[in-house]
Amino acid sequence: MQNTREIAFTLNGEEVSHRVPVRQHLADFLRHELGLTGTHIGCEQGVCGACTIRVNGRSARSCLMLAVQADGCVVETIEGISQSGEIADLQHEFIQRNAAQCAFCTPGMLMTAADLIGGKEPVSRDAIRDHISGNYCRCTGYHAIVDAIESTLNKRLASDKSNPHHG
Amino acid sequence: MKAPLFDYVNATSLDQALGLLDQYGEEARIIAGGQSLMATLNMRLSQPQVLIDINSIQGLSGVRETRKDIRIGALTRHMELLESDIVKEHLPLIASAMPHVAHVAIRNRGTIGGSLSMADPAAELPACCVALDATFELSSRSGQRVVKARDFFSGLYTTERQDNEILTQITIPKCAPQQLHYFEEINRRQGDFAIVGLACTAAVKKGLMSSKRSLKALDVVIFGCEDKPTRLAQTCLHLIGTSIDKNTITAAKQKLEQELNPTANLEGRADTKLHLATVLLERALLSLARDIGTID
Amino acid sequence: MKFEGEHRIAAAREVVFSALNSPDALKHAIPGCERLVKVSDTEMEATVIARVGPVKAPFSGSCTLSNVIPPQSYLLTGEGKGAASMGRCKAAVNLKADGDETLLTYEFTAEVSGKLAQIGSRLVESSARKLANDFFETFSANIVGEDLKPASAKERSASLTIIWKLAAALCALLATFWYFSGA
Amino acid sequence: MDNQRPSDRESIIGKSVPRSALRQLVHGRGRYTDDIQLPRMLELVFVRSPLAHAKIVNINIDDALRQPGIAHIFTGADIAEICKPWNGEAAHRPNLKSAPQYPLAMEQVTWQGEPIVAILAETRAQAEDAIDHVFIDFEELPAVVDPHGALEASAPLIHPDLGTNLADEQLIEAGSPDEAFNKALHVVEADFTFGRQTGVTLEPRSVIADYNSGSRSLTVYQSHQSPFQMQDLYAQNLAIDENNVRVICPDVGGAFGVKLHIYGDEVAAVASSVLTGRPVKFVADRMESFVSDTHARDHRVKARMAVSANGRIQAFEVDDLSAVGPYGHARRFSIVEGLQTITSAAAPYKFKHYRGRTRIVYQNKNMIGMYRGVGLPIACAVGEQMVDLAAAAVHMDPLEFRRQNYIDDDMYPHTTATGIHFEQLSLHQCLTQLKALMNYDELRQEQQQQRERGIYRGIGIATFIEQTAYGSRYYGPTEARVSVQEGCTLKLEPTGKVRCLTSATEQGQGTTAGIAQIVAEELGIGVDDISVIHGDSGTTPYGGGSWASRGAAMAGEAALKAARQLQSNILEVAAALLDLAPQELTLSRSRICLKHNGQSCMELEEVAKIGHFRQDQLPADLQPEFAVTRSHVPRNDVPPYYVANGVQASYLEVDTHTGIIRLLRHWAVDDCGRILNPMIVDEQVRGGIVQGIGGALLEKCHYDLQGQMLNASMADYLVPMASEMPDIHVEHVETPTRYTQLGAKGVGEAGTIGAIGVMWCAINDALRPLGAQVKEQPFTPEVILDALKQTHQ
Repeated sequence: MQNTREIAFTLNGEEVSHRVPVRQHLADFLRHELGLTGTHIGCEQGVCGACTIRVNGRSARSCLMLAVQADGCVVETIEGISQSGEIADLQHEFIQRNAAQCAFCTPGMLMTAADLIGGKEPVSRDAIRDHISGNYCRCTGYHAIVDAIESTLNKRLASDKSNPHHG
Repeated sequence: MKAPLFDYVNATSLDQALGLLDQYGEEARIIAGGQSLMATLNMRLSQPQVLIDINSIQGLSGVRETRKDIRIGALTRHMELLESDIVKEHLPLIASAMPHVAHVAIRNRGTIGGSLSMADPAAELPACCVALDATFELSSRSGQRVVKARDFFSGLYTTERQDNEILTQITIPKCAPQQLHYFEEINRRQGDFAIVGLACTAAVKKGLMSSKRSLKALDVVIFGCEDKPTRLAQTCLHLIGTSIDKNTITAAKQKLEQELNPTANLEGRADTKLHLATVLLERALLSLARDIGTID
Repeated sequence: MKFEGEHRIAAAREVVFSALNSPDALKHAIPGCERLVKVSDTEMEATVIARVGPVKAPFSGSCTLSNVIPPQSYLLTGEGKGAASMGRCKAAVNLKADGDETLLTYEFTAEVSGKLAQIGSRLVESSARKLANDFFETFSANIVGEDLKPASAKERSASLTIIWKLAAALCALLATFWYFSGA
Repeated sequence: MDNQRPSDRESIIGKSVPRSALRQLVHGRGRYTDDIQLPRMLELVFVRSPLAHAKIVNINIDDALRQPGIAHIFTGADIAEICKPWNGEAAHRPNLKSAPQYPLAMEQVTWQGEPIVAILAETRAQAEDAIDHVFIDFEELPAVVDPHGALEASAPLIHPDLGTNLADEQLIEAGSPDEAFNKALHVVEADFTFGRQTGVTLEPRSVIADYNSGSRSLTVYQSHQSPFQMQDLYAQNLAIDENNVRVICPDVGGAFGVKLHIYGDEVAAVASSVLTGRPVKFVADRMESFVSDTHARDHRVKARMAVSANGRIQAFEVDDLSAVGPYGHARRFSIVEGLQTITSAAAPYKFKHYRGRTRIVYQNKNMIGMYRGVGLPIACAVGEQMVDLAAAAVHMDPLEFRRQNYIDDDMYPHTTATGIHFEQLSLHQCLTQLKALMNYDELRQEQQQQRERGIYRGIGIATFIEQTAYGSRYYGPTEARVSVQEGCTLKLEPTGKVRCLTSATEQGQGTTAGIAQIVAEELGIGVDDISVIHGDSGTTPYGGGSWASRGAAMAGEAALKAARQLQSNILEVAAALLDLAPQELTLSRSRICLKHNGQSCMELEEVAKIGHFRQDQLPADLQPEFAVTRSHVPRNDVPPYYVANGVQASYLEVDTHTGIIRLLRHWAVDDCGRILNPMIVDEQVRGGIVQGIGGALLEKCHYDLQGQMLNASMADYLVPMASEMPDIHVEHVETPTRYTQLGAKGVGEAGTIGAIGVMWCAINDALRPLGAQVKEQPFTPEVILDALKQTHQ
């Protein structure tokens, strides 16, 4: 009765194959089958944003995707983009500014914020707020999170300017 | 909560998907972006026998321009619409509605076809399609048929799509250069479904003198009030041929109150929603009037 | 939730009240009705699979009839159970003769409990209204249709089939509260 | 004792030192309860009551037991065989009535969402599959939902044995309020309705219980604020030797009081492990969180204030009615919101005549407990609204009216007419600082200019107080087995690094970072040389945990005492090695230094090494004590709490056509006593404010007349998201408490306490020229539009 499928996908740069129950959502699969517990579950309705990951380069709610749908995809989680160093500066700013308290939202928040810090233009505080408005944080006042994202982006832009061949 | 048991087929062609639909009938559910369906499954609000995943079907997504129309594949993601230059240029109403559709991660997965098929009465895209007189292409094993958006939405989460059909393409006439539009929704948080929303398009007849400009065409659609997007045909009929001024706006608001019959929910009583709809109508008309220069 | 409705039926009040039908026919008249059994003159049980948009749920219900005053009024009480939810509704139905026609008015109250109540709020009322309205419209049309037919079944006198039809509709209504509020 | 800070280096206390705990958390490498997997673990789900009030006639689990993957199914009776009920009574309040509460419902259900049956299966999905196969027959009973209705003679009794739905009633009277009101020139009156709210911690309540039937020992991993309270409860109610019960709180994803309570479902999960001998996991899903996590507020308040012609508050009266669900929360009670409301409303103001009454009733809705600020947000909102009304009555500027009526700086220590004791507040200084920070006078001009253009903006000011760190004089007489001391164990490791075991728990507040700063300061080492271990009843010293903004004040003081003792022990060893007197030495930069000139004598690491491995080098009678434990209990001769204070201001715009409120700017000047880490305190205040704004504008548990919660999902219960929230400017005043050496008072709830009041004042300030006034919170578009509509009639 338990329908399962074999899937193969790229997870944080590594090829993974696994048999999954088709009814299991991707967040549960990542957390409980693969032990990648950095992806959190806050609502299983797609509202809170705690389970945000990246699928084929775009942020996505892992509670609103079946694990079986990851077949053939490139999936990145907080563990992957932490290990690669992609958001090291953003994480540093989060720590420096205490932009995380209980930090249950933080992995999802960072996955969402990662979209913003790769750009070539400054982003207003309002636009930052809009961009992260699908990620619920109950502890902070969002202020420090906006500060951290803004500061990371500004530092990157400044370093791009001083180092024009860099990007 | 965790989803109930079901089977899953990743369809690789439209024919395969349509064949499965024929086979399973109402026991099958199509999953496109899955941004609403997955939530209903996670809440155990439905238990389909099989999910037919159409994400791998080639040729169902993308925005194309023809001489008169814009053709949008049903599998086109909200984010593609948001970023599309074609949409910005030729479908400005949709371009102004898209930032109101959910949040970035949802837009990355959610599809226009899914949103239209879901037919949430407070969603933006169904209202825009009705306002823009879009047509929907429905495919089944027995071929294709075309349904006007204005006929497609039949009620709460209910459309003219039959169990054996898939919505495959949305065709929307290009916005004429002189065409005007207005979109606004009232909600308490960005990205939420609207308490009340309004989408409208208008065209202006040029008089000999600029002050004589009048409305040649007008389509106002209210959403979030009734069980489907409400086209204010009577209200619009009343306004066409007039130039917009304080008096016509007052009269139009009265017409709206006769024409719109909102249902209460936790976001507001029926009278509150009716009031908010008149506020949006007034704002839309004032904006149009400013665009055509009849009111400063 | 409470609301009212009114339908004009092109048939005499007595005809409307005593209109006959069989449980089988009723079963076909109610969308998603899988089982419909009359357990006594005043009680009926039904199983309905409700479907609204992406939501689909089995629901089993029973209906009781009280305060029957032929040919003018009665009270229907319906109760339904689904997974982790319950529902209950009451419809006070009144028939008023208006020349050759009948004016059917109803006052409908519904209460839902459990998971249903928790998440359906955004749409419960609009769906309930729609279903009540749809039912009475279909019902009116059927009465008129039946009235024109040689009524073999009609001879089974004092049957309260119209009420059963209502009852079944109430079950369906309960069942279709299973909405997802949208995410 | 030497209270001098080492003078040759900068203090770490008071610096914005980043929290080291965040390093793992931002990498997704935290460990929350649901992240833990144990071998043979069963997943538990509950069948919950769909009805608010009903008798349970029959429960049939036969079909459910046959479903795939089902291991066990327990009913209330099964669990009750090994688990005693608990009760929200308080020994010092004999009139407080409360019924015993069992883990799972027994004969009756009393709220929608009450757990009835526990299903244990190999996977959560399988356990959920079986829910549909449990058949329960109910006999529905009329539900008590409305607080006024609960008191009517015809009201059904929720617990017939109690003979009433009235849980408790409390009266406070000071001076001669009747006389003062009769004589007063102006009396302003208002009614207030406060909606029900809930905490919505992003990590749902979670527990894993692992009972070892061989050793009869119980280990529980629980997302909770007080492992010690739960250890005591499991030992007491499940009759397990307390030395064999260990409760571990791993990383906790937000708590706010929600995770302070005793929940039937969590205890049932633990009991299930005892019954089955297997590890059992229960993680509430979001839908059940809404109908089982503790709720808060839900008050109706009437108030009036007498004011003289020259704007002096003469008398004040508050009548509060609150409904708290069907049971009192054991050990915490559910009467506290009401008591806080009548003791703290308008407490910062000087008036002599006062009457306060609170009545607390039971009803068939989810339980009310201690959520952030408890009753203080209500007290603040009522007091500040009345102050605004009084100021308007005498045509005074609301800010100046406050200044004039604040308790004067020379009046401390001061006991208010409402019965609260203030050691020392900084009301005037905070207000002065706020006025400058927000540019008050210019803002009033801007507001006036906007009004002339038909734009309605409001400026709100709200003064708040916050009782923190409740002590044994408060909880002791209740006999509620609530620990109010905190403890700290420090261990100097052989390399000179320090391990700190604190009884404080951490839900993100940064308390443990503050504690590390205290220890670092006293031992002259860096914060990175200290690792803090917390949230483990089996290893850390006994304590209360983190609640009531007490972590830094209480556990911080214990850490300070322990660090000073460890410093003394280290210096004793160093002195012996250096042949000097300990008084001549100090610790700085991980070195032993001469106190008089700072000259370095030896490395701390060297002392640690000798103390651990080369005791042979020490004098024969010297015992190196490199592990010390100290506790802190507030003295019994001082008030049972500290009081922090502050003031907030909000500038907002009301769209009078749609009722939508746009937040423009928000300011806070807060005095939480000694500040350990300003950056942490700032975001604590901001986070509290945003939570309060959520309560003010968005959050409400909607119930129907049958006691059904109608918006029990995250799509429908609106929490504040980033887009609508303003930037929040925070400044501080520091008035350390003299009751401790550290001087910290506490800050966790400050932002939330002031936010509803400040929003209320600002909205009514915006609406005042239109003659409208909102009386019901949350301030939804409909509430605003209705208030405006009334002015047209």
